Amino acid sequence: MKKLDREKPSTPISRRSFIKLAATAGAAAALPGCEPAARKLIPYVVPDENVVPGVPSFFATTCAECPAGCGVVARIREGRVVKLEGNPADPIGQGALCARGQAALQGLYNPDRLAHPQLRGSDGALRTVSWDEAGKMLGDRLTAASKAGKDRVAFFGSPQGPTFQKIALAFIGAQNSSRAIFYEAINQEPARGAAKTLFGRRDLPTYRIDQAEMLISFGADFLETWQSPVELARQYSLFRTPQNRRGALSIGRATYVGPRLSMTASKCDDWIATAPGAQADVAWSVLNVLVKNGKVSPNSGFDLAALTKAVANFDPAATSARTGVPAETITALGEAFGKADGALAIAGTDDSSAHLAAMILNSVTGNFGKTIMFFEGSPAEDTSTPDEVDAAVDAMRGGEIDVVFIAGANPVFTMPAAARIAEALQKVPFVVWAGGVPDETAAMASLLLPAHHPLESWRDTAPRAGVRGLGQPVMQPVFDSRPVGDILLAAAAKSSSAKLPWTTTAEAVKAEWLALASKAESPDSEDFWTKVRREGGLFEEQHLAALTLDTSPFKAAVPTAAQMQLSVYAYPHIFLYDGRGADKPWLQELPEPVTQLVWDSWAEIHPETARGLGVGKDDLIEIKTEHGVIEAPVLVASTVRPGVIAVPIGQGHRAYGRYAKDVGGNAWAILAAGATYAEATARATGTKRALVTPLGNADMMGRSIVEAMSIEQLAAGVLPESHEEEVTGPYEMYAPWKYPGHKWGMTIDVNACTGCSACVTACYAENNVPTVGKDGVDRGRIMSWIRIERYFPNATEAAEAPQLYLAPMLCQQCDHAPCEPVCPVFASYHTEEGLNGQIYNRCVGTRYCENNCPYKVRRFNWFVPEWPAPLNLQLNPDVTVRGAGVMEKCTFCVQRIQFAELNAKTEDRELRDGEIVTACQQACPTRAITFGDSNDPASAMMRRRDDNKLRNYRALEELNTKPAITYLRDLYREKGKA
Amino acid sequence: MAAAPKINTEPTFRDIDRSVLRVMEPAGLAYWAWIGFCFTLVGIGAAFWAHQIYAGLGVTGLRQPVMWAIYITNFVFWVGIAHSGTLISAILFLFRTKWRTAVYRAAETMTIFAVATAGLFPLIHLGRVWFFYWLLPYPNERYLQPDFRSPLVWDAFAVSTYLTTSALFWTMGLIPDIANAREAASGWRRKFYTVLAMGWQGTDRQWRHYSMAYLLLAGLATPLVLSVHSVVSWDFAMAQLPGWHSTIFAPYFVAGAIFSGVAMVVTLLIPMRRMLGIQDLLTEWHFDNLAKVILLTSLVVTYSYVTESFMTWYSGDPIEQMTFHMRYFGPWGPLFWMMVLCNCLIPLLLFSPRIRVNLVALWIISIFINIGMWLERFVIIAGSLRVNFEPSQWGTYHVTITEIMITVGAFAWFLGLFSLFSRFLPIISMTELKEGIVWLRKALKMDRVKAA
Amino acid sequence: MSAIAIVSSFADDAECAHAIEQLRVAQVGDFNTFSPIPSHRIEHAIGKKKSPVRWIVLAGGISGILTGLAITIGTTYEWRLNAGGKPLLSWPPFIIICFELMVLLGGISGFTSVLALARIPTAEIAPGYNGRFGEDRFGIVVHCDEEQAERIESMMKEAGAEEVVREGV
Amino acid sequence: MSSNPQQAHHERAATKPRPVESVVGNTMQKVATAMIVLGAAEFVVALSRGASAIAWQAYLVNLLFFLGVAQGAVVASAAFYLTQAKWGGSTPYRLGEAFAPFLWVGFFLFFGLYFGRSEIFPWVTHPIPQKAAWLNVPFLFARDGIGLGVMAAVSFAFIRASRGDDARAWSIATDDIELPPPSIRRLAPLLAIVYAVVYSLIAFDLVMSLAPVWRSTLFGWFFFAGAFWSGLVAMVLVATVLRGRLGEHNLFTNPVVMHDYGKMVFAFSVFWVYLVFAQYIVIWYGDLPVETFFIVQRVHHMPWSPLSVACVVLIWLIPFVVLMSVRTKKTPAILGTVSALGLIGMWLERYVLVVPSLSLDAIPFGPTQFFISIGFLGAFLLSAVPGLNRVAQAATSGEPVGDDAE
Repeated sequence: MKKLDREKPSTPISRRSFIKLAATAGAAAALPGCEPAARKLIPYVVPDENVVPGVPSFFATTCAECPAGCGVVARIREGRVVKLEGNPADPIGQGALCARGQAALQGLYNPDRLAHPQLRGSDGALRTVSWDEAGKMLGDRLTAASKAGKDRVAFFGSPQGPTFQKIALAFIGAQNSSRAIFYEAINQEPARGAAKTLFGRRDLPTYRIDQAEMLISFGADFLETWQSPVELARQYSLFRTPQNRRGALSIGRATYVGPRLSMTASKCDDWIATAPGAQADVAWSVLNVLVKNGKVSPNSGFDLAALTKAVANFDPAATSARTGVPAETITALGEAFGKADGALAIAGTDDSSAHLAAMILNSVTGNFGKTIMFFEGSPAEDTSTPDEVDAAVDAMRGGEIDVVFIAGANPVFTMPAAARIAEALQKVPFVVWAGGVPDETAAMASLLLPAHHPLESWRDTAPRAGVRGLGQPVMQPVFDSRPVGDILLAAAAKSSSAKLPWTTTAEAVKAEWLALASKAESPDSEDFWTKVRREGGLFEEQHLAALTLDTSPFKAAVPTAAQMQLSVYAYPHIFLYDGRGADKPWLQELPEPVTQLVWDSWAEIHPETARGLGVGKDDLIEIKTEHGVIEAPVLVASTVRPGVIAVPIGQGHRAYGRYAKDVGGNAWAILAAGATYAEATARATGTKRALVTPLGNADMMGRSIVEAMSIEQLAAGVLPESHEEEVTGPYEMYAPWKYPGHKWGMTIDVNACTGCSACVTACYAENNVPTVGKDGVDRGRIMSWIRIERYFPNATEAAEAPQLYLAPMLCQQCDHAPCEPVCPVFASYHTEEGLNGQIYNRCVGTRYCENNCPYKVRRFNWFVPEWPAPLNLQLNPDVTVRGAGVMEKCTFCVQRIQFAELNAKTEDRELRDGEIVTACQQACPTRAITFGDSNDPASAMMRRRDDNKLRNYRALEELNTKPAITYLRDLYREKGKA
Repeated sequence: MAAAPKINTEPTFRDIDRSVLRVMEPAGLAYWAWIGFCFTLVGIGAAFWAHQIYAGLGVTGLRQPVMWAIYITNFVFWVGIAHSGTLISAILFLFRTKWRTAVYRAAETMTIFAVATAGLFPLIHLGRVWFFYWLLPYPNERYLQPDFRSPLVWDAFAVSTYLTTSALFWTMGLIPDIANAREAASGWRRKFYTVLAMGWQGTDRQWRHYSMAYLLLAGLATPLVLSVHSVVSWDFAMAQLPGWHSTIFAPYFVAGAIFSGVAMVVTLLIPMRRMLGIQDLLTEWHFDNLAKVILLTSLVVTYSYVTESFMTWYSGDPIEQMTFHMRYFGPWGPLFWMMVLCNCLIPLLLFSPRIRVNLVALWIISIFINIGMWLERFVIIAGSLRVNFEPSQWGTYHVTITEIMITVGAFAWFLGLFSLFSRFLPIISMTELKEGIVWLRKALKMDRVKAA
Repeated sequence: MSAIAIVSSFADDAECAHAIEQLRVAQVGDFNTFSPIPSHRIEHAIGKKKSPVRWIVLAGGISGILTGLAITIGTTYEWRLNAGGKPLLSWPPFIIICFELMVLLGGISGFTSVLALARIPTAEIAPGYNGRFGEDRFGIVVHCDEEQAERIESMMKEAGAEEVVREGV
Repeated sequence: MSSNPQQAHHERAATKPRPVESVVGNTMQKVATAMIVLGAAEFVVALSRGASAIAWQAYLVNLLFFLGVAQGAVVASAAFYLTQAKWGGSTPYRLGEAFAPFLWVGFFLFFGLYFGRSEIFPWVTHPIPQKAAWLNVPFLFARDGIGLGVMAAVSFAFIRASRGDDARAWSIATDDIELPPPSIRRLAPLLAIVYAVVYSLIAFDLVMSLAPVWRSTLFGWFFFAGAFWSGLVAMVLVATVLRGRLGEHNLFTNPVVMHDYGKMVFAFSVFWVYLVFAQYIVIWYGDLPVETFFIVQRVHHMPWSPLSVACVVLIWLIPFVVLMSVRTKKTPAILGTVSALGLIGMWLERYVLVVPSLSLDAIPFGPTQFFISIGFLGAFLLSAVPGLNRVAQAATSGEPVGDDAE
């Protein structure tokens, strides 16, 4: 610890240095991290040698918010983690981190986390018990259970990485049982199933969208929640970047087939609206077209006859008749797919038939190894199969289980009603729950144990072949909690005589990794250990696996989806995922990109259907399937196919802390096991619940806020014509100001922006932006400094415009800022470096600046902002917390600029381009945002402008505000062009 | 020749003094009840303000993007009310208009209290009112000064100048009259007036300097009136916001101010002359002339509405056109049309001389105008903010109880102060009325003017 | 000085003025007048120069403008802050400030100069003052000695004085 | 004064105007005619020499200016009635109405613009779709033609009433608070209202539309306030000139009258600069290109900026500084000079408003424009002759003057 202490960071920015740093810090935290100590604030009278006040340190770790397993770097100030950012060394996140990943902080500091072990008395009331008491009781119960017979103890939890799984298995083994269930509500079982049928392997392929020229997504929201959104978004942005393909400047062509215009769909060229479940039909039909057109590559190893037979009843016409998708659309799709030099089809539905079709599409067009690949030594499957899960649940229901230990999963919430898990758990005499914020499952547990947040514990991930992420504690525990692994090991040790390989998680993880060391043939294991902690994992070369095709599936014809009058389609909320995001105010207040709704769940219904049902906006309707019933307010929108009610998954908690409890309805409750849709009936309840959105008007009215041009125009080098009357001759009222030093500016590529809102969350975290709650948003007091503008193209543009206009809107730092001169007290003024400064403690709150801001990006503190403890521990010490009556706004993260300039000064050198990275820029998965010095033509930011001259535009330029932000126009493909 | 409206030329100087001084005799219970009522409301308003300061502006209905609404509307409304006072007392004085003499004291008093009321609102609407003095330049160790480029600073200067100057003007006018009151009064009142009269005796030396200074103050007050409401209008016109940014605002707001102000004078005087029994001093003739001023300014205001609308249409600028479209046909359209009715159509009745001298009709019309002019400011201020450059940020505003109670309190504050004054100081200038009478008698070819 | 004050009251400023002219012709004693309203006739009759108040107000106004220039330009250069790219010396706004200050100081100087020149506030009551003079009578008080008294009294009566009273001082 | 005023009125009313003995007659008529010929000739030459653009600019500028003067003066006369001005007997009214005949001249000259439309209106050659509904040749000439026609008609109706015995009698009946005769009470306000409307139209159509992108809501107001002032100073100039030529017993020798004129010149010049400032500061602050370019190109841009400054100096600064004191107001020589300069300033203002839109980088002032202006001046003077004689007569008729002055 002391040894490593010397490698103190100089600057957090350059990748190499902070990874180095991550290691030191990691090591530093190693010890305090794993002992179950109560929260300690560091007293500076006895300084901790790892903590220099005012200087941040960085820890590399991994994200546990979804199975994608992105690498994370945690920024620590004075012993508290204040921000999470992507780990550049990690091939998955590549330095970016989605909104959910960043919001993990609010899980860590959640005020509703379980503070002490609690035991449920016979009266059902909970009482706090000591760890010893809890441990003893658990031990006794386990001993009893394992004595009672085989398989009477079960572990039920999310797969928390290979090492943890080993621990869990060891624990279960020690209990004379084999029931270890690793459960993910949102899993890839159908995909695995397809892989199994076709290639006899259950692992997931790796995709390379950026290697493709054409992409068809059969309902896979790969920019939101499907598999690895950050990684895929990055690939997609490259795929959509204009480049020369066969002599012509073009962008990748993407088509989305599914019931709802998701954010992902909105970034595709075309959205083919199908009923849920009909995607497979279309997929097979596309394959049919390929087969007909003889596009099946001879060396793909398929038996053409079988194939032809398999797709026989998927002639476009037939499919069209079933799905309502025009035959010519399907044909065109098939032809394009066949022609494309590099194509990729992916499926995100719950029926493996679609996955199979997609995989065959990729296979017959010879795209395996190019746009989609299986690698050697892919990690063993991590989740249990549905059958295993069902078996376990049945066992519980059958009273065959005495003790079930639940950790990291919330089956009562996420398991479809069909599984009747609640009923099953009631049959289990002793349910142990270990976790953070007590959820629906905890409500049924007899013993509640506060578990470490992933950011407090040692862990590892194996998202895919060649990628092992190493998670290390980034700070001392906030509450009196313990790592789940330690609890299991301790319990096992108490309850059985079985010899356990390790006693703590920390030990286990280290042991596992040192074992890897030998594979990684690094002689000195300690060096290796330091290296992997520094880089946040082990990232190795990957080797293509040899695939053996099994063509048996084509013996039988493929079934087609049933027709439904009215169906409900449940999709994971981009921010709440399977529901685990709901306890984080940042995520609750983040407008869902397409609907722009917050703090609620809703029923998205097409105007026609709504008319049919006789319901309108905000009408609370009851949606009923054979599995269950939920209520949701209606959102009438043409972003969903007629006959479909789209409902987001993730809300509707009845526990899970103050932010999640009683918000919206739980979509899981109306689904069959493993299904994403069901036939439904809907009726108006007669009551209303206003859906809340910060959005005023959805029509941009042709104003130059978000601009787009077609790739054809770009190729031809012509600008979209403007309707503005031209002013001829001189018109500048004032002489331009000089900016001798730096002049900060930003370039934002609207084409790259997907709307994922990672930038927004990053801004909340970095700048201590408060959340205001549902009512606050409703009263127009949302505080976000940066927002995602969402506009629907109006009728006249619709034919030629992108599906949606999406672009980040933040303070434009105008040179002729209308907000500045109207401030009577110079609280708003222009700095020598071209920033639109806002001096909080000078502001008297006249609010004239906001009145005069054309972009409406200033935010007023209507009340004193509040962060219920310990959420306040997350506050960034570098940024003032604003009080009531003060105007605030984006400052291009002036604190980061200062920090970098200071470093440059102390190191007596010029500031390097790219040394300053704003929070929003850092978070962006698609690198849509570039920040830099506009006085330096060589800066990446300026080069990006110059390289895309034709796409440059400034928001509301006609107002002559001279923004420091230049946008690059969104690109779309003129309809009907291949 | 046309018959002019009735003028009372009977009163002698003594009658004038009598009828004016009679008003100042000790008041009855009803009066004190009224005063009590007013200041209770003021108290309630103050309480709500206190809570707003404590809790934050969130207790108002203000929001993104409607950052200004009722408070600023009240501010502009009251500043506007103030203007007629100075117009009548200063500008008409320069024009040597005779009918002003009987009404100017009341009008000027209204000015003082209207400005005093208006002045509250910029404070009330501040996010951090305890730092209001940062808007004024004062030496401080941080060398921080206001930005003189900000319209709000011009406002601070203009309004405080206006308050000071008109207060001085008003005080000067009062001195000789108070001296009169001193002679008439007895007991503590006599002492009271003796102090206020500052030993005025109407000697030639006093009159000589007095008249000159009075003339000059009038000369200063005249451009001041133009400037003050122009500056107020520039609080909006300086912005780029469609619906605010318009060159016509300055003269248009000045006209509107005088329009609403004179209407308010009428609203106050018609009942007052009855209650205070000064009908023989405030005659049809006076109201006829006030009505003419209302009519003129109403026409100017109408001209401005039309020009603005035309120019928006002519400009072909879709953003500006959208703002005006929403102003006419948006959810707040009814407010706009109500405003047109009150400010443009109803005043046209005043073309009829008969209505001009029908005090009941005139009074009702003046009420409509007060409402209409308040609505005008609201439509311009809040209405334009609702619909801005950034459609995604449009949002509507709903008033809250806090704003209502503070507004009510402010109206009570004004009425209370005005009522107090009307009983304790001469509500009509005896001196000038005497001068006026002298002139009238001459004008009407009465035999050699005898004061008695 | 003189022992007697002759107080004569008139109902009309014309007569009063006439009397004053005669007094000035006759060059007897010194006198001052009281009147309920400012009267040009009387002022003419007395024939003093125009009041210097106007110069004081002018001075006040000019000093106001200068103050305005001083604070606007001064504070701007104290901290050369860029607000919205507007020039440091933004004349249009500065003109407004200067104008307001001109009016302010002009007005204040006007008011104060009246107080100073008209000798108010004052506690002393000029000899011969009478409430009626504030109401509806114009009065002339002549200070003279015994022998002139008769003559002046008759002069006043001829001029149309309603009553002439002799007051010892 | 007479013991029985009523009777006195009738006596005065009875005295009919004596036949015009040319106080300002023959010589002026000759000179004026000569000027017209000069101007017309130069205009024709210019057109034939292909300098038509310059010729038409001059034509427009002068049309705007002289129409403004003539109309402004009539409106001033109406304004006197509305404020029941009695300080000059009937003379100020006659003086205001003196230039009226030019209204008809101007009315016809306006249609002359039709032949120069493509030289003057950029939107004729490059039509603007958004504004086509308003900016199209037939509609423009129709509405403005009708406007000017109505304007002239109302003006003459008003003048007839004003020259009537009642009005005259009222105007010279001193010490009277009776209202003017009914015809006047109807026509004077009507005239004022029509003036505001029509001259706003003229401002938008004949000045603003030359820079079709530009707009300023105050512009119409600014334009007719300027015209009003130009009419006023023209009257004052004439008054100061006539003063010397009408023998010692004419109204204009009365310092009180001069003082009143002086006050008006002073007041409305201040009002003009107020309107200038009101527009300038809003546009300066707003910083919107569609507005700023018009100002920038005139005020900040060579070669025009000196001319713009000159306008402010001539129309505001000089009158303001000079006429501040009572004495100067009462000194005809000074008052006259100020007015003359004011007139020049006003002409310059119209010039600066119009021409830069058509020629940004050079001041195309040469003999052509000079002589055309001369021609217009000639026409103006010629049409003013009979009116001026009426003035002379009224001024010398020894009417009593209201004593409410001072």
